[in-house]
Amino acid sequence: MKNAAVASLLVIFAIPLLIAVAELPPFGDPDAPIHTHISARYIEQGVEEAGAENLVTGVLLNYRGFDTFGEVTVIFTALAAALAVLLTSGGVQYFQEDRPPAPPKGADESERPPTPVSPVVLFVVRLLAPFIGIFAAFVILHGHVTPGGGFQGGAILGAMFIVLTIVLGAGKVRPRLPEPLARWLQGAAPLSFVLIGALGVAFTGFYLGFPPEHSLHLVRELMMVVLEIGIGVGGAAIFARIFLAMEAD
Amino acid sequence: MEVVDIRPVLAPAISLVCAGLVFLQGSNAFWRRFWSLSAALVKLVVVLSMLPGSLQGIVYVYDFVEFTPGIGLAFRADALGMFFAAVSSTLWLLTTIYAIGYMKGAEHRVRFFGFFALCVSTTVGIAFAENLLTLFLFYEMLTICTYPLVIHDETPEALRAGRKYLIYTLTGGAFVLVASVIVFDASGTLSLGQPGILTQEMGMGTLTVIFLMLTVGFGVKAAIMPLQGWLPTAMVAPTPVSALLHAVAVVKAGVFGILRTIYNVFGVDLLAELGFTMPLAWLASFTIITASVIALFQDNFKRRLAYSTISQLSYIVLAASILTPFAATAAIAHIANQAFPKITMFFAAGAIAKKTGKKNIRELAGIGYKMPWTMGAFTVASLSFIGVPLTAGFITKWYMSLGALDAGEWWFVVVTAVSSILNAAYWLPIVYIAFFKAPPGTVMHVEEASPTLLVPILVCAVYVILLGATVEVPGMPFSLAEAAVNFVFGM
Amino acid sequence: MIEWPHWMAIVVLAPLSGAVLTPIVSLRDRRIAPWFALATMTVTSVAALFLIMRVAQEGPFSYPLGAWTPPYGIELRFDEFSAAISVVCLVGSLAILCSVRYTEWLRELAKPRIPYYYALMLLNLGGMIGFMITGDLFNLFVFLEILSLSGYALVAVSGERTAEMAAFKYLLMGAISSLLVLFSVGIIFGITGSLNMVDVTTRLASVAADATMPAVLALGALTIGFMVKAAIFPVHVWLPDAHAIAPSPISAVLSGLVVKVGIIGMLRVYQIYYGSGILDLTVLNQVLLWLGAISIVMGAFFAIFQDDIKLMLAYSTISNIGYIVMGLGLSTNLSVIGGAVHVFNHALIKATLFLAAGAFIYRTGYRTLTDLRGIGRAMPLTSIALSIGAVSIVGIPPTAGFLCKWYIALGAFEADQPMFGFALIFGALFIFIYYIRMVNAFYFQEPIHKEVLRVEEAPLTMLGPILLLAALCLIMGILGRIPLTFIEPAALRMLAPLGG
Amino acid sequence: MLEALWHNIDYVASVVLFCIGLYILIAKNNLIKKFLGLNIMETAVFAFIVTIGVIEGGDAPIMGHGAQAPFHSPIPHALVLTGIVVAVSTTALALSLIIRIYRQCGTIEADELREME
Amino acid sequence: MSMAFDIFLLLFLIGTALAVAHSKDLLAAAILFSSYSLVLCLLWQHRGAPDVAMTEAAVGAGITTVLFLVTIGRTKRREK
Repeated sequence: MKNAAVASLLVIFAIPLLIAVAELPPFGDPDAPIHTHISARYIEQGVEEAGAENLVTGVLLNYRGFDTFGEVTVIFTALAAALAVLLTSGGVQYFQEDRPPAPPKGADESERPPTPVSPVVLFVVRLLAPFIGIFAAFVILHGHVTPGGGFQGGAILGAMFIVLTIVLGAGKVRPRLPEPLARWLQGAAPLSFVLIGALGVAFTGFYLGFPPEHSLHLVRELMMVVLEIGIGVGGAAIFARIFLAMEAD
Repeated sequence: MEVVDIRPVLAPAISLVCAGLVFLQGSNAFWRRFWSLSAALVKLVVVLSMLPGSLQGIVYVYDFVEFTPGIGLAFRADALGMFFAAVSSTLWLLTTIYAIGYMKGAEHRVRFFGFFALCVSTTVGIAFAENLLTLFLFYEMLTICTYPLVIHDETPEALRAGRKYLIYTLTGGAFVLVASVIVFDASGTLSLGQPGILTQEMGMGTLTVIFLMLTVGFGVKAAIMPLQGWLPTAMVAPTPVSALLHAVAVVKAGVFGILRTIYNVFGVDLLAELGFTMPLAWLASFTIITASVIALFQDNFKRRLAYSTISQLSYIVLAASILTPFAATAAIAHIANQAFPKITMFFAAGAIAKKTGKKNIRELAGIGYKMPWTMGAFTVASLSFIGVPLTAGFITKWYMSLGALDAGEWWFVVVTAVSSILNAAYWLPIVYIAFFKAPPGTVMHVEEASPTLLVPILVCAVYVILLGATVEVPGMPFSLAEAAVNFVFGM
Repeated sequence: MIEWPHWMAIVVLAPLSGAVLTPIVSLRDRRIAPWFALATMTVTSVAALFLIMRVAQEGPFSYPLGAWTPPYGIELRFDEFSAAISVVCLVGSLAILCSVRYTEWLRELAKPRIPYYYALMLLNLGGMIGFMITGDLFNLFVFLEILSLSGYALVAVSGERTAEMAAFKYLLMGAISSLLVLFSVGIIFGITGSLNMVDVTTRLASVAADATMPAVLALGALTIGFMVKAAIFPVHVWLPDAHAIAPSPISAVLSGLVVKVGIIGMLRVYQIYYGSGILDLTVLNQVLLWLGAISIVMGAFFAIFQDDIKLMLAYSTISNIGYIVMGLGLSTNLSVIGGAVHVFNHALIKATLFLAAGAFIYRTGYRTLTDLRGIGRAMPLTSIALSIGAVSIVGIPPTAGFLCKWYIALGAFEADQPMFGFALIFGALFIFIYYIRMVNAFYFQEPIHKEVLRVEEAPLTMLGPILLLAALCLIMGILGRIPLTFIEPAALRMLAPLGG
Repeated sequence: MLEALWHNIDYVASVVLFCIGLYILIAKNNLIKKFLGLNIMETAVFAFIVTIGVIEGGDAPIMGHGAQAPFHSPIPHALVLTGIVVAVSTTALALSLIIRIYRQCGTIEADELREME
Repeated sequence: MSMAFDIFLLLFLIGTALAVAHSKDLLAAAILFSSYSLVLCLLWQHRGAPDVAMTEAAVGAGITTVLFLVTIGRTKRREK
């Protein structure tokens, strides 16, 4: 009864939405404002100006680099938030002094024997892991030419880590990511933005600027690659940390 | 002539500092008394030091702080304000002396004296407020400062009375604020320094709303019927507080606000054109008569006093609504002429209650023999309310009748006469019971109140006679009232 | 020095990068975290100061990121409304300072969270700063997400069961509102092809003149989205729990600053829509007026019946946001100025109140008025600060709250909506009553718990900020004209297309 | 209007998905389910934004060999990329909270939680 | 571009979304959501947005689903 009421309300709610979208520029219309205004310039001059054949990467890193800085900060926020919610002295912890006086029930999940995994899965995962890693690296590094980039690669890398954790057990994987290293890695993406952005001030006079001159295109390329690596590694570390924190609770 | 002078700020500030010192050092009886008394004295001196200047027509002004053009806190000691301030600060001194005697051995004395000082501070602030905003601010502060005094005993009854008091007066304050906003929106100023800041062009609707809101806002404290509900219940407070509430600070603040509304916000000319004051005059007349009739049936001494207060306050409102110079003189002079007799009575009632524990009138038989001075002073005050010549009350009634006749509203004279009869009907029985209806065998066995109680009573009684008998009472010259009237009527 | 353009970037980057570095620098010793955060906020405050001085001198200015001329890149744009970052810096820094002792209060189990607590605090503040100075719609959304996510987590950081439930409620509503904002950014982008606010304003008038329905939908979605963030009736339901249960320094930040994000967001929406003139906003204004009035009365009404001091303050926030929204809805010069300045003043006042209430809770462990009776004698300075805050929030001259409310009320009469002037003033009356109740309990009622009388005054890191804020409440009251004249050009510019 | 809607079928699908998501969010009691609903709403908005950038007969905005005009607008793609990351961030936090709530209350049904308050 | 294929994808999306709403088993709902994401990524690839499609596949279908699964593992599998 309640559900039906909600559903019928939503149908009423949908009507103004539909009316509004009907007035939007028609689907695929090449004369729509969206194609004639800013995009037009990006498509025309984007490759030279922004220095990436993949225009999406160009937009992400160059034209709207600040958005991307914000975006990596958002994932960092998610990590900080998840840790601030989940961390307890009994849960994810690495330092001796943090141990609680008496461990709570079901504590130290990392020493729990991993769920029995079928040998086939184990084998396949172990076999595939290096390939996934290489693929992730390719996606990250080649993002300005082909589809992909730091986020996608980072997510793949993070996924690889997660799969390994599931299969091998958190106890085995966690020591590979010691706390000091993890804290640097989780901040890699915003920090690389801050550094590269500051470099941009030197080149263009404004934060996050990339040298537009053709003579410096190698520098530009390098800056972008550093950013992509920062995003990728940082993203992977954050996804992995979130997963570990949730898994360990 | 306007002179920039710090004294209009100083006067309220002294009591403020005194309150602070009392809160800080008040647990020590000596310092508490010392600060209270010396502050009262210093303040009286400060206020009186402005008197000679005021009499020569000098107006002391001081802009304390201005937030934006036209909105700020500013002080201005004009004739009307000076009159009110002089009454309050004189009575504060007397009440402080009385309270020291009365509160001996009571609880929460620090709080009591601290807020007592704050109350007077705010009252003088109201007197010297240069604009509606300052007036409103002190008006609200007064509410807050008297609240702890009303609930002093912290009995459930007192707390209930306190809540009722807060609800009534805060709501009233909100009306004043709304009206201030509208006034500012209409005229661009809030100043009370001119004889009227509103003009006819602002539209009948706006003017009506402003008048209604200001009258209701101030009328709550002035206890015009039907807004009087809080006053009788607030009688649970200790007697000095009742005296302060009902004779000096709170109710007078309301009345003073109405005077400011009539004389300085609207101006008599505009009001005469608009004719708003006639309904107010009728309401006041109704209050005078009804409250007197109710007072007739009260047996509790303080309750009878309370209803008498309601009735007397409306005299001021009535006189002010008549809008003639004579009536205006009566209105202003009655601030003092009502305060002194009323405070005498409260002091007497308090002294009796303190001494004998008797709170009802019929228990008072023979008290006149035991406390002759107290009851003598009481008798003088009663005579004043009845309007016997040579007492303060007579002056008011005389001038008001003159004013009413000037305006051709003779029926207000009738109201005055009826009220006098009613006053006689409820005050004289007390005098009669006290002196003549002694139970057989009463001996003259004087147990007079202690000097700290008695001296203020007698001083007040003397003032009652002085106010009626001479024109230039020290500290409260009649000519000051006349100066205020001249300013208001542009004479 | 003032002219140096990069302050604009630093003011956002400093807190955000500081947040990333906080867990790193506190690897060895957690106790470093607050001081590092404070140092970061100091840098931010310096930058903010220069920016505000510059805007006061030369009016709005912009900073093209990546040297792209707008609208091709992202532009940071600093106008008078952006000056709200000043209170973000101030209140934020003071809240961090207060947290130094407050985090000791976290349960032992939650101690490892401390570095992330400060990181989130910095993210929250940095997100707000970014939100207030960005000139790009999508960037606005990104910063909105940073500050919202960190806000949800900060509510839950204490690890109490109720806190986590409140945080989830907050998150659920906040996520929907963010989504609505994103949706309308998408629509606006769809009909104008641009994301830069200035550019959108001009293009809405020219390119999208016939697409009014999408524009209406975008306006509605943006308004609802920001209304959730600002906690206006009827979408206020998340606020009382979240603000009451969060640790007090967080409550100060959430109640003083984060809800204002919704207001700043609405101001931006108004700037765009008034500037383009594509729609007649009378209906929206009327709706806002009513909702504002209901919020005022309802918030104040519920506050009266609360015994929990922080819950009472939370409801009073709803009421005060109602004032601001009413000021916007009236859309007269005076009311908008009053509303915009109340954004500043309310932040100061509410921070004073929450921090002082926090100090009580920290010292006594009690949080209801009944339990805290008599605390005024034990912690006199904190109580005085709280009383000053109470007087200010009611709006009694000469404290900070007065002038704004005066302006808004004046605007109501100017706009011929006297009804709302009444609602405003009688709302203030309600508020007055409950603060009287509070002061009464602190000073005059007999304590229920005798140990309340024996607690010490708040520690210095709490007392200092509290007293500073209380002093500011008074100073801002007396110097109230300065912010009013400061914000005036922005309000006039915003309303200029109305022909007023 | 119906014709316009038929032509803009992607928009319509977005609206429908949005409403389904909202329905799950409001009507379902389980917190995880609610968040699945929110995710569906988010993807609906992303789909909407991607659709805005489509150009008839266009190509992906990647200027490699063999790429030819017209190209889809790259901006919506960048926006949605950011949006997806934001969405996963929100989800991560929400799920962390859900885990904590379950640990403390033993349930994640909204009505049972409300009773516990 | 074939309109029919588009409509098929869109209908599939709506179908999976409804299935998510209907399913009482949270694990099934999460997996359905994952497939929903994958189909969406197919649609986006078809709409010429390979970057978005890739992100949705990795983040939306991958990471999000894993997080949901972990959460379901830590809480309860069945909805009441």
